[in-house]
Amino acid sequence: MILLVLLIVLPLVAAFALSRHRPLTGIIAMGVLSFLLAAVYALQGAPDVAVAEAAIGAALVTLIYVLAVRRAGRLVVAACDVPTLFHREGTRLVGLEYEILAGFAHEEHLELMVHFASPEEVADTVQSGDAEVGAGGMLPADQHGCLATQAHLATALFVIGGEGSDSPPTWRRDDLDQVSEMLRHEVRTPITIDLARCLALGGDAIGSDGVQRLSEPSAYRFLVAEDRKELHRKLDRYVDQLRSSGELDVLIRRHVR
Amino acid sequence: MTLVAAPLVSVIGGAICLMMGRRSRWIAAFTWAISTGLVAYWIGVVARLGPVHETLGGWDSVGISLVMDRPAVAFLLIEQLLTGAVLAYSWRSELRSAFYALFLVLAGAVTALCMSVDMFNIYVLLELLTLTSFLLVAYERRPVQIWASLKYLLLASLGMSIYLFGVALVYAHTGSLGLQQVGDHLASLTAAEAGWIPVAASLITAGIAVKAGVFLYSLWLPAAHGSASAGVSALLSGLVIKMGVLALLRFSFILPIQHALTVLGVMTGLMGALYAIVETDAKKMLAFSTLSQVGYLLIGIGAGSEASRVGVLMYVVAHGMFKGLLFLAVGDAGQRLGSTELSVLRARRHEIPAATRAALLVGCAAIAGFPFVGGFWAKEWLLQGSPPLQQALLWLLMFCTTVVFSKLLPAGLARGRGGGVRHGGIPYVMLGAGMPLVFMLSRILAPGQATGTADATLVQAGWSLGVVAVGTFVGVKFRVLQRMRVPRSVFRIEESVLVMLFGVFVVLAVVLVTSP
Amino acid sequence: MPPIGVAVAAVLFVIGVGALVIRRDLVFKLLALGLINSSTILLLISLDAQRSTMAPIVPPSVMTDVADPLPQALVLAAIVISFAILALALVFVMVLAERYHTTDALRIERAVARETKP
Amino acid sequence: MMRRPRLNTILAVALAGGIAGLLLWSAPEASRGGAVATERVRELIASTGASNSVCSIVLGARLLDTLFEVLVFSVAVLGVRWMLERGGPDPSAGEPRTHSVLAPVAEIAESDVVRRSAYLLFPPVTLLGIYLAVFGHLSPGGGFGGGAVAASGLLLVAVAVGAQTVARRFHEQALARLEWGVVAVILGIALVSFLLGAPKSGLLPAGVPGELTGGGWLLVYNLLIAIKVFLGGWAIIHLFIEHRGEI
Repeated sequence: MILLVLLIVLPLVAAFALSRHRPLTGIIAMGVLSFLLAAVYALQGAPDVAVAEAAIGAALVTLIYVLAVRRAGRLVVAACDVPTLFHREGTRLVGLEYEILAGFAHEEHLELMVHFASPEEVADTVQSGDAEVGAGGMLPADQHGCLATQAHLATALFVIGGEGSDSPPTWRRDDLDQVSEMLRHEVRTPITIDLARCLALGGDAIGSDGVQRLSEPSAYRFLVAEDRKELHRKLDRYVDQLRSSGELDVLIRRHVR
Repeated sequence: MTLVAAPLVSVIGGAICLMMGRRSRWIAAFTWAISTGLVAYWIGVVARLGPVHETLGGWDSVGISLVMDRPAVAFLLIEQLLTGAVLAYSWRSELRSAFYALFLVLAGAVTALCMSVDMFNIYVLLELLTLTSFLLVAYERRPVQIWASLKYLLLASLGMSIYLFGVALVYAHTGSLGLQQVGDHLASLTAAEAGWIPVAASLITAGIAVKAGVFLYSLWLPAAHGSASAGVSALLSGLVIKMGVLALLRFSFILPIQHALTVLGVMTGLMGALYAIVETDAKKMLAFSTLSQVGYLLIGIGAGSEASRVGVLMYVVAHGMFKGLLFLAVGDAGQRLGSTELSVLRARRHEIPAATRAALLVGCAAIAGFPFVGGFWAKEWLLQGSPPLQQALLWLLMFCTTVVFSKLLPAGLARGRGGGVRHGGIPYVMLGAGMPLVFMLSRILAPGQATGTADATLVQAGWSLGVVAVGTFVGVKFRVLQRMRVPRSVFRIEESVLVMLFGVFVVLAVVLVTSP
Repeated sequence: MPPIGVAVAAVLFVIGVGALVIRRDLVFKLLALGLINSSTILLLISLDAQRSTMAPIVPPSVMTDVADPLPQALVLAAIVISFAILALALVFVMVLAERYHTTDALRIERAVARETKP
Repeated sequence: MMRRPRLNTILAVALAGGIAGLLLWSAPEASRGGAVATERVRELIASTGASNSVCSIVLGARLLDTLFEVLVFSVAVLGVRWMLERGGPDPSAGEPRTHSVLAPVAEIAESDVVRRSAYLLFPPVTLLGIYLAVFGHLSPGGGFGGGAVAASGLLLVAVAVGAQTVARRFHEQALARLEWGVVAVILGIALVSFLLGAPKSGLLPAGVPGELTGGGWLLVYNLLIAIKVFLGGWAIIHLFIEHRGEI
């Protein structure tokens, strides 16, 4: 009777385990499944197999899965390399957003792990859960499928290049090198770009007459995956705290002229 | 003397390599020498006294049986040759002890697999082979290799699960795991009791086909073989793949899968050749050509006659030699030129060392079936033992192979010395000099038989020459063939899994249609 | 009618294969593979479950109808092998994840393709 | 993430379902192996003297399978070690894209309760592992299970005192060598007993079934395998902890 119930429960547990969104939930559910299987083996006259399944299949396998996927103790940040905001200098990391996140990680006792990516990838990685926070000049326009924190720095958008062209401006979010390369070759399409990147490109790359400021204001934010509401709340609160204590202004003054 | 001595010596050597942690290549060479001695001894015994059977430890009902018969002899022969050549090839390259340990474990597993006639033992050994080759593929730890390895592992593991389903069915119905006992039991079944056999046969065949380099099932293969280092590719293509073929051969004696194997053989032969023709990288091309060559073997097994089986065994030996030779030579050339792209190999052929160019030429000639070189003798037996339809298919495959290798051939045609090779050409000599041995092999594999008159051999030589000439002409003249568009998405994991599962039904359908 | 354990094993296999194809996350692919392996184990153990569920470990004096020990011995090997494969596959996934910052099979596939064909 | 069913999904379920259906259709009502099971068990116990007939098969009749199974496990440990060793894989694969900024958090468990209970649990778990291995030929268990349980026990210590502390006691290099040494010994013993044509109980005679000495050499095999699995299992766990997986 117990055997029958166990056998019927098995597929349900399996389906549950393999349809989870977060790996950890799935792993633990599979561990439970292994224990149930061990019980089934024991009841079907195979205690040897039951012991092996419990010791190896349930304990050891679950353990190494958990060790492999554990995120505890770290904050994984996917960032786009933008000078003044989030920038790599040799082996050091600098920038306003970096300092904010490093402070946040310190406060939460987390180790900060950063990997750099293109702006498209940042939003993508955050959305898929491969990184927890997206940074590096993220604008509201980047926010597909992610939560955004409140703004920490106001910015403006500019249209550069493409004089005399009627085509609508494209929203360039490539590497800065590529943008400056495009500008140097006088590509006919105008480019919309944010302040930090515009400054980073430098005057000679753009040519002062080609810059046209758009009227709508914008602001930089951090991206957080939609299912990490808790993290989103904490990060938001941290930025809020920084602002109210005036530390944010100090930081901004230090990094942005 | 027990049959397990040879495999156990190899794996013990592997364990000692890692226990000592240094002088690994000497331990490997020493172990290789001992196991070669043991294998030579057993080959001598089989040649004089016929097959040897042994049930380990005297356990009759549940124990494991080993057998040293003609297939085992052929596979052991190529195993020792190829491992020796790869050892010589990598002698100077300062590899770590883990490499030699894996190499020896692989050799031991292959040796045991050659003799194993127990369904579950075959499973364990195939898994060990998967795992070792999985690590060897990723030896340099480049992300490409790791990804190829991982895909390989996922599909191979799924394949082995399917195989185990088949084994479970067979065990449930017959109560034994030894191929001999299962075969005896199956022969005694009435038609009404035998309804499950096609199902078990298709599960087992499809499961093993994943390891055997059959096109539908082994879509992981080109990525893995193409990205591994040259010595490892040679071992994988020449040896590891063949173990799957051997298992299929052994199962074909007891399960009604001959026609299914013929169908699979045609499929893998043609599709492998097609992908090889459009491939632009020499190593990947060789890997696809391995898929295509497995076609010969499966068609030969499917033909089911004594002569064709002899041909299959000879072809296994010959293919191990020339494919090993080609992989090593392309590896050397690639090392010199920094790329294994065919266009680079052709354009800068003068820089390839002369010995390597010679090896490339011999390898191309042998794989194409050029008269009196390498594969020619094996193909003679294969053709002789096959019905007309299969003969036509074999000729077609031979033509395709020639077209494929007409792309590589120009790389071997150049003057000048082009520098020396790191290993002094020893592995080339081992594999190249082994090729005339293929001719001698029929004395052991089929004592007292011959393929017919010298005239017949000459006629076949004429035909082969013709096919090679036409094939090379077509390959060189119709470059448009190389620009054909072929679907690539089948190499993703998801599609590979689907295609593999579909393969089970393909085999099942063929078995059901052709069973009386 | 085969034992119910066999039916459950078959269902587990279907779930496993389904997940293996549907899920793009490599961790879930490995979990699915583990499930497929478990299903083969369950199948082997259950083949004979209707006859006897008495463990084949008996004091010499008592000898009743016991379960078949051979599949159990085989399954022990299968469990260890599946653990070994899983550990190695997981390490490979870890290495790939460190390199590409994702465990999504499709993205890794694309990233690898980009790297090989510049 | 669940998506709308696509062609792939439908095909996968249909194909797998087809295989499952075939399996069910062709599976027999009763296994033929079962019909001779009792007789087999009697024969097994009589010839090895071990009252656990599964153990008799694993370490007696199908020893060759087990030897290669030990090798499978060892090769896997070797692979894990190889891939995760310091310096990380693939040093030449371009510049590292990941920056670890703060000092790593060394311990696994920070809670005192967890730590103390791990400490308390360690002795019984390890004892259980040893018991399973030693009495593997008399009762359920065996070398593989025992070794795995003992390795999990050591993990508990790692939780309690920190993985680094435990790892310092076990020198990684020495551990690997010892592990392969044990493998070589197991294989060597097997080779010798095959060469000598030893009795079915291995190098020692079969004792009285039910006693510790019953089963002859199986006890030794079980212990050696347990040591091997313990070392290997710990190596895997330790490497995974040290590597701080980032999936």
